[in-house]
Amino acid sequence: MKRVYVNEKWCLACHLCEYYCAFANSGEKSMVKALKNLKINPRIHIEEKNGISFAVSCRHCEEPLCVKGCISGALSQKDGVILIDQNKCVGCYTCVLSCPYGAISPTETGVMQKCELCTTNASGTPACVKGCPNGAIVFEERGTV
Amino acid sequence: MKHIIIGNSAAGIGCVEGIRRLHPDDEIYLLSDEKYHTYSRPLISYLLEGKTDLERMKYRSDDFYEKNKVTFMPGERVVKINPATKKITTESGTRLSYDDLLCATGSSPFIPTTPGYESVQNAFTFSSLDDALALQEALTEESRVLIIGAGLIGLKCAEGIRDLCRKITVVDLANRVLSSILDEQTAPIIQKKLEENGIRFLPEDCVASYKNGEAHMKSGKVIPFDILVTCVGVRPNTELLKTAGAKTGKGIQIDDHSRTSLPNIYAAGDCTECLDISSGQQKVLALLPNAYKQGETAGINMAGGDHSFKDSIPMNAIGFFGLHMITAGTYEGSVLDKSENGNIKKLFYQDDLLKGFIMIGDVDKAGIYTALIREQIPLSSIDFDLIAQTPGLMAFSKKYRDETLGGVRYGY
Amino acid sequence: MKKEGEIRIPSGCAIAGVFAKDGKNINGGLIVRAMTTMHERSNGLGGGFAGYGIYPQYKDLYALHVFYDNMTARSECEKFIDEMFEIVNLSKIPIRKSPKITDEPLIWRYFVTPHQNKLADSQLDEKEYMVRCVIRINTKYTGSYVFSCGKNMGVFKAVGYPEDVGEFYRLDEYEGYSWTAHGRYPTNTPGWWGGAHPFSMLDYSIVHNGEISSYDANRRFIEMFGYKCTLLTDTEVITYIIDFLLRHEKLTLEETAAVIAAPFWDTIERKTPDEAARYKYLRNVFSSLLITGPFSILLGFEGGMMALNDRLKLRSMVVGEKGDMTYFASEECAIRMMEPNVDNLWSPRGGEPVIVRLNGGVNHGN
Amino acid sequence: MAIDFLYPEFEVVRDQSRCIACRVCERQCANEVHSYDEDLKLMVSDESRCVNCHRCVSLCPTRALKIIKSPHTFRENANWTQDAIQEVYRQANSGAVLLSSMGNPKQFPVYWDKILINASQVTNPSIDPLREPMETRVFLGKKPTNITRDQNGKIKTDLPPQLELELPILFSAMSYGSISYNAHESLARAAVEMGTYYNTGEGGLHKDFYKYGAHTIVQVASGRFGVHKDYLEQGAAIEIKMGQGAKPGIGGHLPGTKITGDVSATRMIPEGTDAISPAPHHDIYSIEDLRQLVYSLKEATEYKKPIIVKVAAVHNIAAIASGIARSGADIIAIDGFRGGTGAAPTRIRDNVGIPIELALASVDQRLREEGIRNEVSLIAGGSIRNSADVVKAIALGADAVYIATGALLALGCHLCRTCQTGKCNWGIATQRPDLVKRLNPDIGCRRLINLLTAWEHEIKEFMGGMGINSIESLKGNRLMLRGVGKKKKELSILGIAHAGE
Repeated sequence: MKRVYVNEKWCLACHLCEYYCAFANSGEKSMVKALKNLKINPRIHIEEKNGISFAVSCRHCEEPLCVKGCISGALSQKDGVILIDQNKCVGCYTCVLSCPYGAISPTETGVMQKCELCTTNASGTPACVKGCPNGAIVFEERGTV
Repeated sequence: MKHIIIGNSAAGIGCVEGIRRLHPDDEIYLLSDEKYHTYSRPLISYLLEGKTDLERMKYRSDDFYEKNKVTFMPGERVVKINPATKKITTESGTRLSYDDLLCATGSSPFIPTTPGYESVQNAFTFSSLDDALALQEALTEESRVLIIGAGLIGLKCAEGIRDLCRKITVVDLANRVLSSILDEQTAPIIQKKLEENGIRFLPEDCVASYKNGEAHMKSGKVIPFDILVTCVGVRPNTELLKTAGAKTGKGIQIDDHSRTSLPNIYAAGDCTECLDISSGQQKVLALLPNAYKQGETAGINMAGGDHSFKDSIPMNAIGFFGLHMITAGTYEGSVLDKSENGNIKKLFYQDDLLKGFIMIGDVDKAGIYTALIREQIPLSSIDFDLIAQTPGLMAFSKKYRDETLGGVRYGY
Repeated sequence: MKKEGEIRIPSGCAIAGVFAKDGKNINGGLIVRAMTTMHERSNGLGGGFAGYGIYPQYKDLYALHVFYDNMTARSECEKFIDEMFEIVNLSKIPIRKSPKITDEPLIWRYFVTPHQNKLADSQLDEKEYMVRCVIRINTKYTGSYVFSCGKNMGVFKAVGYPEDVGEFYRLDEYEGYSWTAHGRYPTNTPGWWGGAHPFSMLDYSIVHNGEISSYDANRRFIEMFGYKCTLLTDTEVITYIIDFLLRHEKLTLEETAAVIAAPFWDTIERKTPDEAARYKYLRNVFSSLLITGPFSILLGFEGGMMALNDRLKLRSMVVGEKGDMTYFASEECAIRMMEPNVDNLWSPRGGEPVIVRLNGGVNHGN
Repeated sequence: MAIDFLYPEFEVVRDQSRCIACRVCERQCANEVHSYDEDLKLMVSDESRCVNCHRCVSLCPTRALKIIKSPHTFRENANWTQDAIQEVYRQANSGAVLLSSMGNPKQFPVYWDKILINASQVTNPSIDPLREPMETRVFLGKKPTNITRDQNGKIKTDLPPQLELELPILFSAMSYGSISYNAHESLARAAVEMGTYYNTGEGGLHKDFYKYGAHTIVQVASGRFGVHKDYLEQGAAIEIKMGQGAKPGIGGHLPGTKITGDVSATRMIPEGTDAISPAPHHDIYSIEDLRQLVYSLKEATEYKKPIIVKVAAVHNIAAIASGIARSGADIIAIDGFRGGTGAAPTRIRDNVGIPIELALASVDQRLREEGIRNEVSLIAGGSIRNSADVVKAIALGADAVYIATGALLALGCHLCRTCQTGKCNWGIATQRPDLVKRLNPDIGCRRLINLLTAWEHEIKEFMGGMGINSIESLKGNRLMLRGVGKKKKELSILGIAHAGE
């Protein structure tokens, strides 16, 4: 399946992926309306230090520890994409405990959010990929992880 | 092939999904002594708290059995397994044969023998949906609730019913709450949080006897109550297999393929004991993620695959009144305390490995520490100072990041 | 209006040819009749013919056909001819007056051979000497224009419809083994006799239907080699290119065709490595002589004839055979007029030359 | 600080109602124009640092930014223009030669824009490039004058060394050092992909790029930086750089700050030293000397590689080209006065040299008149901006064209013309690692390929329209061109008629 891959060689730490992610998942049509005067809470995060930077978001593991560990059944794997049903999530943080990449984080309401490859919003191609100016985040089919 | 699964919780469901990964058409019979569609046991406190409901707490969707072609037999308690004939018998007299069998019978609450307990009017345990519903039924706004045991179940129960009753007292033999997962330094933080929310904690005490709606404590204190919930612990349900001849310790003994000592019989979940790689000891790790993975492993192997699950560790994510904590592993070796700004972070390491951690408050990306324990990553191979400060992939080698984030395959 | 040489003049046209491989004589009247069927392809602004084997009695002499605007031009030019050549015979070319052909210039014919001492002094070979002399007349002698200069062949052309031009020049009185003909449909000329076709150089004569788009690329290249394109017509530049490739570079007819109507690169790449290398070499070395745009040409030369279409075949051309006779024309009707019962009739593919020679079989190209 | 009389040239206009303070502008501006004011909770800017490179504008996700020319003005003066005044101030401040980058921006005539291209109507069919083959392959180098045949009469197909191009466009010289590693990689990979060539410039060839050698033209310039036997042998052709359109008659100067790490190793000079290319080659003081260098290089590479001599278009270019054609060179590259540069003295750039259109036309004509046009191929460069310019250049007589500014634009250059500062926000004209990485060669290469592919399509459309299906029939085909609005003299130099004639 197509996955989001990150090539840190080309990451500029511009953080645009985070903003495009937050926007895509806001449900708003205007980025200004969606994000102005907000501290954004995106599903992708840049780690940066000493000139190295890269974006981290859900890897959509084939053996997803988060899904297997989810106590409520809110996390599931559909066609390889790991989805979260926020209606079922009770915010127990077992997924945070399980994810080896730190790719799941809480929303403001306490339930969890994670990258769903923009399959549940209007973006189409993942917004972080579309928004990356330097091809550091790509959406490709490369076999298994 | 015909598979029989006893148990309808995480391990049983994991087994169904494990089988279906390999064989879409094998026959599967799933028997449960409960009458419910599969639901999440840990969610019963959330149910009482109102954070979920009967519909949402279903562990899998309504069409789960149908979609997975599972013959679901609710309310069928299995009373006998005959490994020689590969047959089981249920309480209702139904007999079924199997090619492979999973025993995921779970655990049962342990109730200490205490004088006068039988006379208590409203005595409950708290591990099944029926328990929760019964407790809910009994609670009134005026109820004074006494919870025996300040472990995970007792405290979650306390949190769950906090707004449904007048007064909650939690008693524990230990000198602190959550004594199995928190140390003396960190437990008071949770205790404080509970007390802020009106839950009284009585440490180092136990009930000597129940009389007339009062608990007479060993310390001499007398606690009047309307409702009693006993949460001192659970015992693996091993009887069925033990009788059938399987090796058992505290729990049913299984290997990393979830195999028991009996041919074609697997076991998974709270009824088993397995190796905790963080401590190197056999333990009953009654944790949902563990149960699922053991069940799934059993399922794959029952379907003819070869799958092992060999990195079990104790781990817990739990929160009370918005204060979250995540713990994992064992608390051995040297301690690195990175607590700051009211957030607790204690890392325990030994022999170049992270052995365990306790985080309270900011638990962001805790899974990265879990991975260090689970995957036994040598700390010398990463920037431990950095990762201790901030969990992240930055502390790993570029090669690791290229593989995990970049999808780069080295060595091919 | 500007005449040929002052401005580039594109034109559409009709062409036809007939060739007897056994060398038997064909009466000029035949090719004239062929052209009548393609009347609509001309507009009366030019017609002409080339006949080979028509001067057997002077076959070793160069036959110069010259237009003069007036007597002054003639006397000036004749002085030069006299100076450079030994004139064996001179006369007016016989014509038949006709109301359809008007404003004719003085039309003279000279059978000549170079003065041997002049030729030796020039250090040129005889043909080059001829070419230089003819170009000199055509560029330096105002009012004089040599329109035919080969041996045992002659070009006859005028402003008018080709059938009228044939009548005018009394072609029914000539016999030859090879004839080509041209009817012109220029779109931008007042009609000048010199601008009519065929265009010839030594024994090469060209009739051409088309309008080449590579014109200036070809012209500016060929002019580096001593040619001077005075008429600014396609036919002129094609003639020079063929002269250059055949005479100067000593290419074969097939190789010449592979230059001017070169195969496409992907066609070349499909050939055997040896062949591909040669085709690639020719395209590469003579890249500026590739002719693009529509053309169908008939090249007449001593002892043979070659028909060639541009590589996309953007102009019609049909070939027919009957016994030792080969017929070429823009349209089949012209062939049927010459030989109603042809045996083979086909339309050669773009860029594939059809070559016929005396006593040789018809060459269908590659 | 003393008054410097200089006022910001641009204004950063930020629509605060759109700005979401994502701070991408701040992170991406190497000139440090943008910053976040924690107290005001607003993004603010220091426009005095702005060079108008549009990096921030391009990345701003809410399109909250634009850069406008400051309306701040001097009293209107057609003679003492704002530029003229400010240049005086600048020099009065610094006492130094003014430096600029990229090509001459002044208002000189652009002849390309006064030349129109022909198309077929009625008498001659246009050709549809989607249906018929349309060939753009070009060979650069000498063409033999005499055909030779073997004993069987077959033509011998040995040729002097040539370059074979799938389309008549090459990337012209830009040195590693003046532009970044990633820019070079983008150019090299695009050249390979498109069947053409890129050019090392005078900075040598990074070892990583030896693998693209078959599509590389290696340059030998007056500084001889990075020139050694392996280098010469790597290239498909060798270019002797005698001059550059942006700065005819003067040398080059790459400041020591850009001579870092690999750049220094590739140039074979110590880190941090200025790389100074002398104005002349000190072994070429005459055309005979050039001939010697041409043959030295041929000897060194066993006559296997064509030699290009690159000259700036100057007044007597036709005679110069004739001399070069007779020097043994296989290809002449002529660089017009609009050609770009990584750094040049402003006065030189803006006042020296002649337009490529005129230079090309006169050189082509001169070589034909001398009958030696086949001895050399001509590459025209110095502001070929689009496919129409390419078609016009070839119809005027070029065999191929060089593009560089256009290629840089494709890579993201916004022509802010401050390459000399080394702080290129687009990762092109810089050696700062954090800036260099902004140009991902995967993207750069793809954009270059896109550009050339698009031009190729357009060139084919032009050719088809003219009824030409192979590029060789376009070369020198000046009948396909007409001038508009130009004087007789100009048209006569261009060798084209006026429209309507």
